[in-house]
Amino acid sequence: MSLFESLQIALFGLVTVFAVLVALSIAISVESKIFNFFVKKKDAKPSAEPKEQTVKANLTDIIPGQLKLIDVDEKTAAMIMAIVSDESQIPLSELNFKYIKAID
Amino acid sequence: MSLFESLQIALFGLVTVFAVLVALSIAISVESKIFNFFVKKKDAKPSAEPKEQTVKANLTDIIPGQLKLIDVDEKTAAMIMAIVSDESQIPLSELNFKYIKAID
Amino acid sequence: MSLFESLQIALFGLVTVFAVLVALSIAISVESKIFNFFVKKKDAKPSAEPKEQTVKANLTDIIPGQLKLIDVDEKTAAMIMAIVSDESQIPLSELNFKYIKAID
Amino acid sequence: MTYSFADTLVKIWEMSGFATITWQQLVMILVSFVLIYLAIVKKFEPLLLLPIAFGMLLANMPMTGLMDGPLGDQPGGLLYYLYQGIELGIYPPLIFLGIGAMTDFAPLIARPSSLFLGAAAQFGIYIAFFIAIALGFSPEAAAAIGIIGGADGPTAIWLTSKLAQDLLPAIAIAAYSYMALIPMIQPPLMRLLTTKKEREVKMEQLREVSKTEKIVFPIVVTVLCILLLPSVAPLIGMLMLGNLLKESGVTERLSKTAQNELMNIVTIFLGITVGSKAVGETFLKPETLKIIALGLLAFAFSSIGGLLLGKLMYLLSGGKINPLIGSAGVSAVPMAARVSQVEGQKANPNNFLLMHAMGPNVAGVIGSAVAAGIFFALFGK
Amino acid sequence: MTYSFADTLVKIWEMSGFATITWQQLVMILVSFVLIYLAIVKKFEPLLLLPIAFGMLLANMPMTGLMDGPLGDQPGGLLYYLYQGIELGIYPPLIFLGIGAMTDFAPLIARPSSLFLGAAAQFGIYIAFFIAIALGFSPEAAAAIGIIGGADGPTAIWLTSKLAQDLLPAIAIAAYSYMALIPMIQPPLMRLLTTKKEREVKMEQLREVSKTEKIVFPIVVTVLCILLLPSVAPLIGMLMLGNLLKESGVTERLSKTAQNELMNIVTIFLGITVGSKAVGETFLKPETLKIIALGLLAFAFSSIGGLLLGKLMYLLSGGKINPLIGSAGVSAVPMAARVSQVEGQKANPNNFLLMHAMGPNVAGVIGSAVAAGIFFALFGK
Amino acid sequence: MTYSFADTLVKIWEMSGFATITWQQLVMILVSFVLIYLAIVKKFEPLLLLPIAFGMLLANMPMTGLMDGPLGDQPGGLLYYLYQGIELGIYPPLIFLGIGAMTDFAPLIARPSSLFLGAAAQFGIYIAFFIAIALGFSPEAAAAIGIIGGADGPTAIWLTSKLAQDLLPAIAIAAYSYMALIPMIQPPLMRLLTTKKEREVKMEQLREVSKTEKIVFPIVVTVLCILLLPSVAPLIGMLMLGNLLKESGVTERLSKTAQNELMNIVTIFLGITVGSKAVGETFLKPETLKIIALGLLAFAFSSIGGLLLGKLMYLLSGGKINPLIGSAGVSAVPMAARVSQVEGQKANPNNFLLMHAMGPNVAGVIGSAVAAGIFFALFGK
Ligand code: NA
Ligand code: NA
Ligand code: NA
Repeated sequence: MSLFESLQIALFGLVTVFAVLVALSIAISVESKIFNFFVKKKDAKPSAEPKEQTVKANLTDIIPGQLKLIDVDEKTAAMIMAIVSDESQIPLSELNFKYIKAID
Repeated sequence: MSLFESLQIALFGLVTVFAVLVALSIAISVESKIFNFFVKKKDAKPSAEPKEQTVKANLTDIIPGQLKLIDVDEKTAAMIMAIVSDESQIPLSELNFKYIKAID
Repeated sequence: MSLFESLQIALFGLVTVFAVLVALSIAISVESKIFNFFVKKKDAKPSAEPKEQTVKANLTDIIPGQLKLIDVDEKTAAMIMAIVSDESQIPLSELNFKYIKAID
Repeated sequence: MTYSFADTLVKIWEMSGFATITWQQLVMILVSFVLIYLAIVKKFEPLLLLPIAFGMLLANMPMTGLMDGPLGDQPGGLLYYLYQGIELGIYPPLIFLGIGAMTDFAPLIARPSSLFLGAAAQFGIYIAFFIAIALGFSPEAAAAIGIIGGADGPTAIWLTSKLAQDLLPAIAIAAYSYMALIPMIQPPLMRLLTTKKEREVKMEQLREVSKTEKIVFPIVVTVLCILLLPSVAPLIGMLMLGNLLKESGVTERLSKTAQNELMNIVTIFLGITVGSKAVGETFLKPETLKIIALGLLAFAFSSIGGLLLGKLMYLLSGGKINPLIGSAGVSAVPMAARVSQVEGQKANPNNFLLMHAMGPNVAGVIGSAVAAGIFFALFGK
Repeated sequence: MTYSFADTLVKIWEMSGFATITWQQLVMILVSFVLIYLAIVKKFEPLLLLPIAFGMLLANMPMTGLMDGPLGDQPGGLLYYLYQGIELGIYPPLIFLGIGAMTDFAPLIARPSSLFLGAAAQFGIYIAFFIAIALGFSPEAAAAIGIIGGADGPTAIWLTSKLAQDLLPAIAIAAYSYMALIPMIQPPLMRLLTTKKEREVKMEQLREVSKTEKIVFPIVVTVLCILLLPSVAPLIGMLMLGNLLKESGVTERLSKTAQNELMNIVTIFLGITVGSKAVGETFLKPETLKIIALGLLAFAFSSIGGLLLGKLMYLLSGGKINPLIGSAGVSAVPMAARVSQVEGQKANPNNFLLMHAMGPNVAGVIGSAVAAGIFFALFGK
Repeated sequence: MTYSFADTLVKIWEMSGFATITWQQLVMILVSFVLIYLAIVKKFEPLLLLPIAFGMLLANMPMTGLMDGPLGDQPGGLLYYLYQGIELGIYPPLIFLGIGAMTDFAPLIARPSSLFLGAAAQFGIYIAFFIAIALGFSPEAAAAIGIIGGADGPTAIWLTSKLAQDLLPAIAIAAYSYMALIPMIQPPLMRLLTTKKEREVKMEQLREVSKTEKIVFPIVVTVLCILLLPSVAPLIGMLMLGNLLKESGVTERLSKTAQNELMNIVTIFLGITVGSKAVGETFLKPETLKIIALGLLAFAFSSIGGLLLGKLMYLLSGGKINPLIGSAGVSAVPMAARVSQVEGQKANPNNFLLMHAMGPNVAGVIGSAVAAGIFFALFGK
């Protein structure tokens, strides 16, 4: 393969990657807009599900924060943290708990 | 295949399914009788093992019952329920706890 | 195969097994010596990592010992033991806890 | 060769899906979307229907070669290899191994007459078979269609993969969809065929079943069923091995893996490859609609069969048996048993039929496996 | 063809097991019941013996075709395909991967002379080999029989599948049964061959083993063993890879899966397919009884070999080594080490030999793998 | 034959590794030690590098036959069979299934322009491809080398196994090693190419993404990517199936198994068999060094591509986009995103770029899969 050919292929490849990913980006934008249009019609705050908030939570969790204990003693909290860490196989040092709250 | 043939096969099939399952039902009855005969000879209450009681428990559990806490505070109970639910992968709403008792 | 041949093979096999395992034993001894030589140069107590102590712990654990509870009530301890037993799939009767200590 | 930008672009375009997609593929993609919707939003047996729908989506994207067999020294496509587990009859028995390890046969052991209901509730299989023959299907196809009335996914997939591979996706989708629709299909039939007095019957508490009986049960079933019907060995054998691993109490780690990781892995592979057989040419035929109609019929008549025998047992027992547990004999574990519970409670709020319905329910699994074994003995290669 | 009810009934009957079962199959089914009993009630290595026994049960039900190979375009039976993992030598090394990930070699590293005991306790392999030849077995069969004395299931299955497939179930069953019987086989020999004074010896506490030594160990063993004996690579290689995954501390999720789910899946498949080779024609022969007798002999002489070298080490060490740890060299992890512990404590209630016996115990796994490698090098195809 | 002790000894010796080891094998064994060291001590992507290194060790022990294919009725070696999962293109898509089930695409959905960065950061692929051609590599080999710049292990293994199997170990090792070295490769380039003002930019919080959008996303990506580029189906299809299993919320048990046990099993098999291709004859060539150099170049230029487009987006957005998130577009999830976070925080302690960098980061996975699909469409058999 000549160098010129290989340059062409390289360019072609890069352009195609861009084409596919830009197409994807447009598709996702359109899809999101359609979706949000329908949602707004339905009601005001439908996306306030707990799952959605995790993105936000992740963002602020990075601040080496304080753990708030609400109606829970420290022993119980430690146990919960250990269980979560074990279950999720994430070392405790890498887990951030915002608060632990008792279910009353 | 003619309709008459297919009717015959259908009948034959249904009869055979019945034959096999009735044979099975007889075999199980006989087996249970033999077993219970030997058990009665041995002693009076050998089947009072904890495992056996679960069948009974399941039966009565269906009554949307009250949870009794015996020597356990509610926080601990909630945690136990969460753990059992997580471990067994059954949503909490589908789990029925009869009572939670502390091991003293 | 003649009996004499089979005797020869048997002897040969046993000798070879010994040869390989003795070679292995020498290799491990040498390796340990080399390693310990380097370690002593580094510092005095580098192998005092928690992991290493488990060998020792196992040794003394065999004594049907008493469970010490440090800043932990019995209920919590029972729960921890149940969780560990369940998670590790080892029946409680086969697990030995030396002590359970609260994380303060 | 000299390389040219334009030529490459043309080559890429010609090999892209946009240039080659057929209307059948487009329709199939839309069908896969509907199934994904049903699986996720309507929760139609999502563990299998979602992988099936995704497999269907992948199989109908043009030019992927995912289902191509090996050619010369060039390996085949991913889904071709994963499909071997169905082609060779491996996945359904492994699923049954896991189901066996999850199933508690105690209610059946405590009341062996449950097995009669588990037999009667295969009635729809033979109604559908008869009508399918009348509609011109081959005996093999008719048998595979009939087995939808067994209300048991792995059994239906196993038999269809042996007798009529082309119908595999249609039959699997019908089986799993109707299983999800049991709470809509059965109640009208239950109310139509039973009197309020019958539905109110409170059944006697089941006796306790000893550990030994539970251990001996899978062995007895294995020996008896396979002696009577050798062709049923892969299904009943694995179902009962799974149950033995569970009940023996000494192989818990094997039982846990059989019902969790092994079953999940096989379920993923089974789902996407069953779906991947749903290509437009074979799926978009009038036969598929007929299969879907016949499947509904089969489900309905299986439920009716169970209910009618339930009524008979009500009479013969002097009113001790609640006929509502009969419809649970179709299998569709545990959905059908729950429907019996709900209908029973509607008639009498103190009526708890769940455990009583579990007997016929698990009997129905054995019943449809036996029915599949008979068909395979008659029409198998 | 015209269909007739009567003909179908005859066809079904002729294809049923009742019409065709042989007395050999009946006997084998009874044997499988005995094994199921031993596995569940007597807890004889149930993780393998229960699947083996169930495989034996299935394989001896007539007309199932479970073990048939593919014929033309018709696929083979379920157990035929699952058996490929043994046929191709895949399952035993994968089991060893899991065992490696579960094994702590620290006691062996702390006292490398344990390896001498792990070598001596392969003595019975060669005694059994010699007598098997004398009894007229072929060299391949004699080697496979001898390896029972290695007290290591996967090693025995691996070698037998390579050298003498017909003997596979007999040898596997003997190996696992005698492993379960270690607490009955060894104590009499231990008391016969050692004095009370010897048994009372309290051993020095083992030194601590560093993490680095534990990580380097599997690499050294791999390199040295496989250089010396290339044929041992699949077994020792996978055993040591499993151990490295565990000890490295950086691949915990791989180590966990290797010792749990992967091992459980392979154990189920290995068990049922080993059992499925136990069909009447090959199993119900005088050879099987001979194998069982020779297996017991092999276990006994392996224990004796370990004990005698233990006594020699007692002498040479000036009484620092308790000869009871020698019998643990047969492997049968961790059963044999526990027997050493129990016997030691009987002689002296303050004697805790468990950790000291774990060294020879895990050395025995390496020892029997090496012995299997030698036989394979000599007699392998 | 008459048996002789001496002859046997000679036979054993001749078949031992000591007699037959070549200097290439010795060198490769040393290389495997270095890789084991890097995996364990330096924690270089140990989940794959440790099995790869161990596979390399096993493959270079002489005379083991581990990689031999079947010969007549004699089965092949263990690693030969495990390698079929790569040969047939099965393992990499299954790994992608697990990765899909672990990946949260929400940051990408919230800011679709992340995909531009995920495209730009494939730049190095084409630089390396071009230079590889200039150095005399075949187009197939150059494509496989270029794909190292995709910073995605399974993609690189998949493409290389299709186009240039001989280069598989070198390319896999380079890909995983450089992924581990991202925290050393990228920061100098980041500081070189961006101003402090740019690095200080705090980005707007990402909008919340609804569950429906997350569910629709994998379906849209599947349809669009595979329609545009059918050859990408096994990778993108499985990646998106895994993501759908996760996001649907109704198939949690499948998602868990896909990302844990299934992935771990495949990772072990993939690792050892990739490593086992690294035999001296093919690995110890000047080409390997060239591949390693080109791989570093590819990583660097991919990072540069992402950073440069990041700068452009900074300009076009009026300073709202921090160009540091561009380098995360190489993929190497989540390492590259963490590097962006760290560098951003160095410039401005209140700057939290992690979530913003996750968008380009996961876009990079799609980007390199697309790049691999293009190469396969151009040069695949
Ligand atoms: Na059924
Ligand atoms: Na041994
Ligand atoms: Na990438």
